[in-house]
Amino acid sequence: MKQDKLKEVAGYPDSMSGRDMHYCPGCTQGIIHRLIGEVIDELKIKEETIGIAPVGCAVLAYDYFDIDMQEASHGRAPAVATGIKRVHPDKMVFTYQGDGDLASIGTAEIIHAANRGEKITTVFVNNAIYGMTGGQMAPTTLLGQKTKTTPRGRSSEETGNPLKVSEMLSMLDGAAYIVRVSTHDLENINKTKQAIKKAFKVQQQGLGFALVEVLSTCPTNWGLSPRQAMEWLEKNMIPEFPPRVFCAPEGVDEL
Amino acid sequence: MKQDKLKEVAGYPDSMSGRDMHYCPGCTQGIIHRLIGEVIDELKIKEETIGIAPVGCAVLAYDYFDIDMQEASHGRAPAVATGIKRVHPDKMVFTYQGDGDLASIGTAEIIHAANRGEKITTVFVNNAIYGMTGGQMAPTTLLGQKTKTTPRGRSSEETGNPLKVSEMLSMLDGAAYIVRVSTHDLENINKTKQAIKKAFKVQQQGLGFALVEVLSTCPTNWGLSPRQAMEWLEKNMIPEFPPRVFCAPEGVDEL
Amino acid sequence: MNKEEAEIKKVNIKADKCKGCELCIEVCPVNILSMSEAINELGYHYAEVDDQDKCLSCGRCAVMCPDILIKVYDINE
Amino acid sequence: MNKEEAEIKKVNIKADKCKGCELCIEVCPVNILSMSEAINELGYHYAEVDDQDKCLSCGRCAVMCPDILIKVYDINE
Amino acid sequence: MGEKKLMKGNEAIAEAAIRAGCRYFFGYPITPQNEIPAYMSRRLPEEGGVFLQAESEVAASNMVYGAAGAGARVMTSSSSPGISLKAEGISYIAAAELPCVIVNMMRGGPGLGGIEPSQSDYFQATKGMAHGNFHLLVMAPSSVQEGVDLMSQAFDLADKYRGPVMLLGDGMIGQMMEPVEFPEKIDPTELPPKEWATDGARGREKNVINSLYLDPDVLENLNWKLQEKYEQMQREDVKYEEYHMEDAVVAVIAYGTAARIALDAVQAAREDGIRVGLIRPITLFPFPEQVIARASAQVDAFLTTELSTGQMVEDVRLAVKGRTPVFFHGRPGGNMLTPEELLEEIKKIRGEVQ
Amino acid sequence: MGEKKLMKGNEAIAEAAIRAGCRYFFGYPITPQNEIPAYMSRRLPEEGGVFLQAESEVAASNMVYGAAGAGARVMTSSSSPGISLKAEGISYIAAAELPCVIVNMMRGGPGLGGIEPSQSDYFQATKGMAHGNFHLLVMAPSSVQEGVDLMSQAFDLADKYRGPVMLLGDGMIGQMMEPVEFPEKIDPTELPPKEWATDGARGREKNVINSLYLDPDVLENLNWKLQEKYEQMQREDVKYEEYHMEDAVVAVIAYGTAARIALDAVQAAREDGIRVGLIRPITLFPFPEQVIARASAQVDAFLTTELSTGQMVEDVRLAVKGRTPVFFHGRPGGNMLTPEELLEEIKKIRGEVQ
Amino acid sequence: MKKELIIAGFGGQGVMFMGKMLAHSGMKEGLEVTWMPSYGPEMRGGTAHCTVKISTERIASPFCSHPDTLLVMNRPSLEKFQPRVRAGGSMYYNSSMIEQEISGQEIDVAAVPANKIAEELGNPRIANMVMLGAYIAREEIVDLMTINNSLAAVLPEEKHNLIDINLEALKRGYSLYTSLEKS
Amino acid sequence: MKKELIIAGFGGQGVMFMGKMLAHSGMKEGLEVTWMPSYGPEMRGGTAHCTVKISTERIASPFCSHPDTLLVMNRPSLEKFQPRVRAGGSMYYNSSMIEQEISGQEIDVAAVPANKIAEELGNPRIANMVMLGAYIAREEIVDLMTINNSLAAVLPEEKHNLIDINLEALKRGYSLYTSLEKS
Ligand SMILES: Cc1ncc(C[n+]2csc(CCOP(=O)(O)OP(=O)(O)O)c2C)c(N)n1
Ligand SMILES: Cc1ncc(C[n+]2csc(CCOP(=O)(O)OP(=O)(O)O)c2C)c(N)n1
Ligand code: SF4
Ligand code: SF4
Ligand code: SF4
Ligand code: SF4
Ligand code: SF4
Ligand code: SF4
Ligand SMILES: [Mg+2]
Ligand SMILES: [Mg+2]
Repeated sequence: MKQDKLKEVAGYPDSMSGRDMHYCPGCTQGIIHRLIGEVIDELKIKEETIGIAPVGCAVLAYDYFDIDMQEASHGRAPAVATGIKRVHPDKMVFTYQGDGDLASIGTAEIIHAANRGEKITTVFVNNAIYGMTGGQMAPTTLLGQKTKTTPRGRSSEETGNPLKVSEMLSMLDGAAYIVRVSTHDLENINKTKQAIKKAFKVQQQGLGFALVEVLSTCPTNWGLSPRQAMEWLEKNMIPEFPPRVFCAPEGVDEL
Repeated sequence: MKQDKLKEVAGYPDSMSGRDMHYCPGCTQGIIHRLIGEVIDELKIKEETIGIAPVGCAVLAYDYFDIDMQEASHGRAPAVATGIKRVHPDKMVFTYQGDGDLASIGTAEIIHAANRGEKITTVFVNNAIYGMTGGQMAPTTLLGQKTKTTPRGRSSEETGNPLKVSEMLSMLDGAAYIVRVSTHDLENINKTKQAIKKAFKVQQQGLGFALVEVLSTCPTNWGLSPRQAMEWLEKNMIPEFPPRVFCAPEGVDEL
Repeated sequence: MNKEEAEIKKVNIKADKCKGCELCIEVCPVNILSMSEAINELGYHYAEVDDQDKCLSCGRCAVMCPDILIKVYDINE
Repeated sequence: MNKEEAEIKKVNIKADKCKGCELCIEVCPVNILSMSEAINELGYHYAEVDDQDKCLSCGRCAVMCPDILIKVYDINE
Repeated sequence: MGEKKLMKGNEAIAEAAIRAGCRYFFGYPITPQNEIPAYMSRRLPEEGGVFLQAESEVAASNMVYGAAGAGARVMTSSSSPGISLKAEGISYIAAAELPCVIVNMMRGGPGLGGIEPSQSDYFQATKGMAHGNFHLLVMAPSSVQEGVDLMSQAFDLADKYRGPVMLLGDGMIGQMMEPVEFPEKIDPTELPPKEWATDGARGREKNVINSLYLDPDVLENLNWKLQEKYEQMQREDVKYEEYHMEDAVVAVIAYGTAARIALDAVQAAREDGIRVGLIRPITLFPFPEQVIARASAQVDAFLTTELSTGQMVEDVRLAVKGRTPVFFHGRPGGNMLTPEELLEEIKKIRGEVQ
Repeated sequence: MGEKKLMKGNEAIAEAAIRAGCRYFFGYPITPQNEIPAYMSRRLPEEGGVFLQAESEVAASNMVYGAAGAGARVMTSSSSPGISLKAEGISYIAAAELPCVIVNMMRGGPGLGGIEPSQSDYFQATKGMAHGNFHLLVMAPSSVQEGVDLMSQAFDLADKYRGPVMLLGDGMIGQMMEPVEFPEKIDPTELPPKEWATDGARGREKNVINSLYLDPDVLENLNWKLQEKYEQMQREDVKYEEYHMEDAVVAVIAYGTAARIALDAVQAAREDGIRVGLIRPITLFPFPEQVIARASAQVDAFLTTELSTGQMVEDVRLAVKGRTPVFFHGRPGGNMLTPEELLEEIKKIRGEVQ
Repeated sequence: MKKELIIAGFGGQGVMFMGKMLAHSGMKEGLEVTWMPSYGPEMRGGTAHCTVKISTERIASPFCSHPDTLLVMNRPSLEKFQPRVRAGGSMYYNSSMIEQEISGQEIDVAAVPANKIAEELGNPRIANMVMLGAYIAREEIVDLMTINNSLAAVLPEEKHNLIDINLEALKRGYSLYTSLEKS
Repeated sequence: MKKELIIAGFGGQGVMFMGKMLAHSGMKEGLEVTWMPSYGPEMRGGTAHCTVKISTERIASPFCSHPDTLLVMNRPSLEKFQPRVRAGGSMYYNSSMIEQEISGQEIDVAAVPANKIAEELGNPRIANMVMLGAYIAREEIVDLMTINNSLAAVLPEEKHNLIDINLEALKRGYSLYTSLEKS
């Protein structure tokens, strides 16, 4: 019995490039990438999907997926996606964006893409911090959380409370599917994959804008080990950002 | 009995400048200006209020109020207000913004000012159109409404549905008082004044961000007479944008 | 129209600034406002008070005027 | 450690790419993964399979690895 | 070419874009170019294209980036403050080497300024549009017909150089009506395919549209490659027009709106017997430096005139290299130059250099 | 002046701003200047000031507008793409004549580019920052100590001219550590009051901060007024440094980071017996055109060197007016110039002009 | 031949349209033409004007500080533009809205009761065509027939029902001078 | 005197800190110093390095393509930087992590078992101080005492509890060469 005749139960997605990812040890962004890759494989849309990488730790995402990609300027991925989707309405277009990218500088772009019901899919990685630039406050930073720009911990009085992106977007008519999931354990990782898959299907069926908010770790800038980061996420982020389906089109469960 | 001994039951607010306003005949923006002027008079805050004019038909608002004013770049009035308020936390700061200014180009700024609970007051004039530039679609333009950039009427499929700003902002923790009012008749005008007054009081008491969405007419770009415009507002805008208090701090009614 | 200048005016409208929107006309409970035949410097027919005496000093016209052109006095105070 | 190269590997970990996050270790239901003493080229202790035989081919380790370094095969199919 | 039509510049330019195969427009309203989006919103759907009013200029320029990267003929238009907001996006477009057309109908600045014709965005258009070593190919029409003609070429030039092309006008070009004739319509589906575009990697290697280069060597190469394009533009695509230069001893240099006025002044001066000519740069980048350098051997003085405090005059000076005096006369901020004041300047200069 | 401290340029510059009375900082993270906001977020509250991370660079520059208009000493900092996003706001700040300080720690562009030291935003900083006829006063430190010194003056200059002042550096200045000494702290409450600021019109006429001028005459006057300020800057506030220029026959011209490297090359050339000097512009706007014009009578050639494809070289050429050959050597995009390659250039030029 | 006109009035008086009609007719007669409007917020509630140039030669600047002809529909515009008319030029003013007798120094002045005639025709909005008719009758820049034909081209489709009444107004304005002068 | 060093290793090995310690000590001894880090995303998971210059003269460029000294903590950094060391220069390598014997062409090479000693002291994170101690012992650029004093200035407050162990590591590194060479 030869190794290469065995059935692979877990492996490397076809729609990823095989390049080593630059993420820090234990950063769950790598997991999220793989899930997207698997969904693209399973939906057989590798040759009809165009991805948009953000400015953020995932800036090099264009290197990791083996599909057509555009690298957007910081926060503007939804606008770039809109430009692409309007030119190729029959293609699948997705953005991958961090919480600084989507919820701070790119607030207007995501809200208007959602409100237009732009037929795109957004994977929104909420790690409560600016990873790439070395750990500044994000709109989703928790109260009391210390970051490079909240050295005394985030204070509601000075900077407000963590911004609830999914809650807010789900109010918009154009938002067809808005869901929050997490990556802090296997069960949640599996749910994340299902959510991403649905979000792509919603696009395939032209139902409107779909967004999956994924809670993710940043061991490096949280100053924790990867395992501790998983625990921190569960203990601190889950209560503030409870995973939930905020809105879904009729029959999305059967998709 | 001499004329000047009579009691004035309705007159010209002290905190306005007396300059002729450039608004089109029957445009209710003039009414909104007067209401703000009266509120400033009544609260006796003329010498401690700093206003921010938008880019929009109200761009010249700095000429009409007899108080310190700054003219902001298009959509950024909340950022300008933030800059001022952080320097003068003891002063009253308000922005006056149109629906293009606040709900389109300035989406990020208003959302983040609200989320920070920035202690400012915003008067948001929703006239379902870009007045100043000659009648293009606003985010609040109604479905089917013809504008310069929706010559066939606004279509949900292409541009989404009218954006519900107050509904959206009221979701944010920092938003203390969010209310929608109208100017299409005397009763509603009076309610508008009360709402503006409360919104200033909320700021005075440091309770957080306050916004009054005021439905307003644009006879010129709607292509209607001032009277018809009032009716159109009542008939078409009120159902889409129902006047309501979306959120209010405890005890705001007693303010 | 007023019969003579000395007469007390409860409602004062700046006719030269009036933009003829007609919004004041409509809200007067006693229907004493109307639009002029003539055109002012701005090119508009302007609002006029037909009969000051009938005025209730209710101030509704003033609340409605978008250009803040109307002053209303209460003769009874 | 595997006894010889020819042996069947249900779990394959790219040791040279491993960043030593230890996330795979924790999720293995049969506790057959552990961290190496040695350091790889990247400077990390890497994950190793202690006993391939015990592996259930459940794939949990692979689902957890952020760097997609783990392949799992099912020997029973 | 068909029948002559009397059209507003903005509308004529929009129609010319459609005839050149442009099918996508992303923009945000601003005076004095509002007739362009208005026209596009009417016409593009008729041609199977898409008009979308973006939420802001920032979004608009990034939509253009996306659509251009996806292989479309796409454009946006705005006016001064709106162009400033597009700056970052334009830098990305240039860096990712994406063809597109950007119209700037300038207005008086800085800040909110005014809306009258102005030429005070010359520096921005030709030099410092945004961060990084890049330029746009910039063309400045001075009549509605020329607006149409340049727009017809703009998309081809954008494709030729894989980069952004700017049409630089102001309220004069945008708002005035003149008779125009249009070229035949191009069918955009018959244009050469863009092998590099992101349209789903069907049966081919993936394409990436990007401007991040963490390896300094790669980034340096990109910079020099862009530089080579600009040199090629200088060799192949300089456009200008000369009037009465044959025997001129004074050369007025002006583009766009100022050139229209300057021409009146030149004609008046000729009537007064002064041998003055006009050089009108049509491309501002690449700048017609050689024709000006050549002229500097012929004339006794240059008079650069702009609706600004003096911007293009620097490029004139760079071309002249001190060989001949270069004078400047400008009216910034919305006040119009008049032929009379220019005539006076010409006479003064004639006196000074004689 | 106190004891010497070893500090990162970014932090030293931030501390210098605080000592100069700056109490308000609005900014948005971006490499390689993140130590500035980080430092400010720690230190400003200690001084009774406010640090606020804005939602974007666009918002940040408009917060600065508001705070400056309200009379505060206020600053922001960013790097290339972020500065492009601030462009519109900066144009408003200039038009409304508001004093403030803007730091640009440049990185390689265009687009997202890279994060290594670069000088490719020279055009943007000195000429085409945004729409309209305006400039910033731009200063480029080439050591951490100089960063501190220039920052100390920046707020005063901003007040003097009622306009934006830019400190232009890059990752070298921002990231490196050098020993620094600081000047004494200024108490911002003791600065002369700003009569024009909006702080509530208590017992006085209202103040308006504005940049809209619908009357072209008023807008034109503003434009000329700004122009006068720029001329005053040229008369009063040009800064530069010269090294070994006494007997130089070749002058290298470089600023900031490139000047540090050029100095190594100049010293090496001197060791080889080549009479070469260095002129280092410290203010880039106003540009030290007179010192360069004077030098053009002395030297046989100029070599301008920049971490760009050639931007400041235009200002050098404008100053030299063709009197002396001006050569250029640049490395754009993140690769560092080396003293070795510059030495070679110097030798080549020496050969050519002899 | 070279004519430089300013046409001015209130926003709603159709002065832009007058200018377009004239420019279009000039074009149709093979002449060079430019039409340049005032634009932007100043139009809101204020006065509007446009500049029209018609020439047998290429037209350099489309702007005009000193027109040779002024067609003026209301008093504020008259006050603003009359002083700018070139010596030897002419001014046509809407005498229905500018009541005092106007006389020009060094310019030729014609009073046209444009609104009065328009109201006789039952629509004050066509006073502009009365004025235009009067102007071309008196100065013969373009043919009445060309102007009449331009109506269909310049009026937007949805207003083509107004062609007849506009024709009528043009004729009434035109006959003002053709009859007057021929008498 | 003029020294140009590159100090390189993995992100977590404290190479930036080594450079800062050296620069700070140079400053304290009245010398001109510059410290220039590599920065940005490349640090993520990759190698990190800094350049330190120490001189009796004003320092022009803080960059350095060809150092005279390389302190190198791991193999990838060794591969990257060794070829850049100037002829006649020297290299100190962490022999605990770079196992093969390294020899330099035209450069002087010293093997420092930095991690081994650090582990003996119970904390692999202080291998950097072992290396630094060894370097200053062998080249006498700055005094050990100055280096020791710099610890309190360069370590952030919250890490001052680590001063002692760092001192120990410095000493161990230092004695490596003082004893070695004196033997
Ligand atoms: C216009 C602009 N502003 C700022 C930056 C710097 N920047 C790069 S990534 C980033 C934020 C990263 O945070 P986030 O979006 O949460 O992504 P993460 O790294 O956490 O995945 C910032 C501010 C930039 N590149 N461009
Ligand atoms: C950056 C920028 N973009 C666009 C404009 C043009 N502009 C001026 S006002 C306006 C919108 C006006 O609409 P709204 O905000 O609804 O105000 P309204 O006029 O209806 O009161 C626009 C797009 C501008 N001045 N600056
Ligand atoms: S910095 Fe944080 S988000 Fe970025 S790769 Fe590292 S752990 Fe992940
Ligand atoms: S355009 Fe509309 S909103 Fe603006 S002043 Fe006129 S009526 Fe009012
Ligand atoms: S005050 Fe009242 S009654 Fe008097 S005119 Fe006005 S609306 Fe009529
Ligand atoms: S409401 Fe005011 S503007 Fe309107 S008609 Fe009456 S007085 Fe005139
Ligand atoms: S596949 Fe399952 S049993 Fe096997 S090593 Fe991985 S986690 Fe353990
Ligand atoms: S999860 Fe992956 S990277 Fe982490 S220790 Fe296991 S194999 Fe290594
Ligand atoms: Mg993040
Ligand atoms: Mg509006």
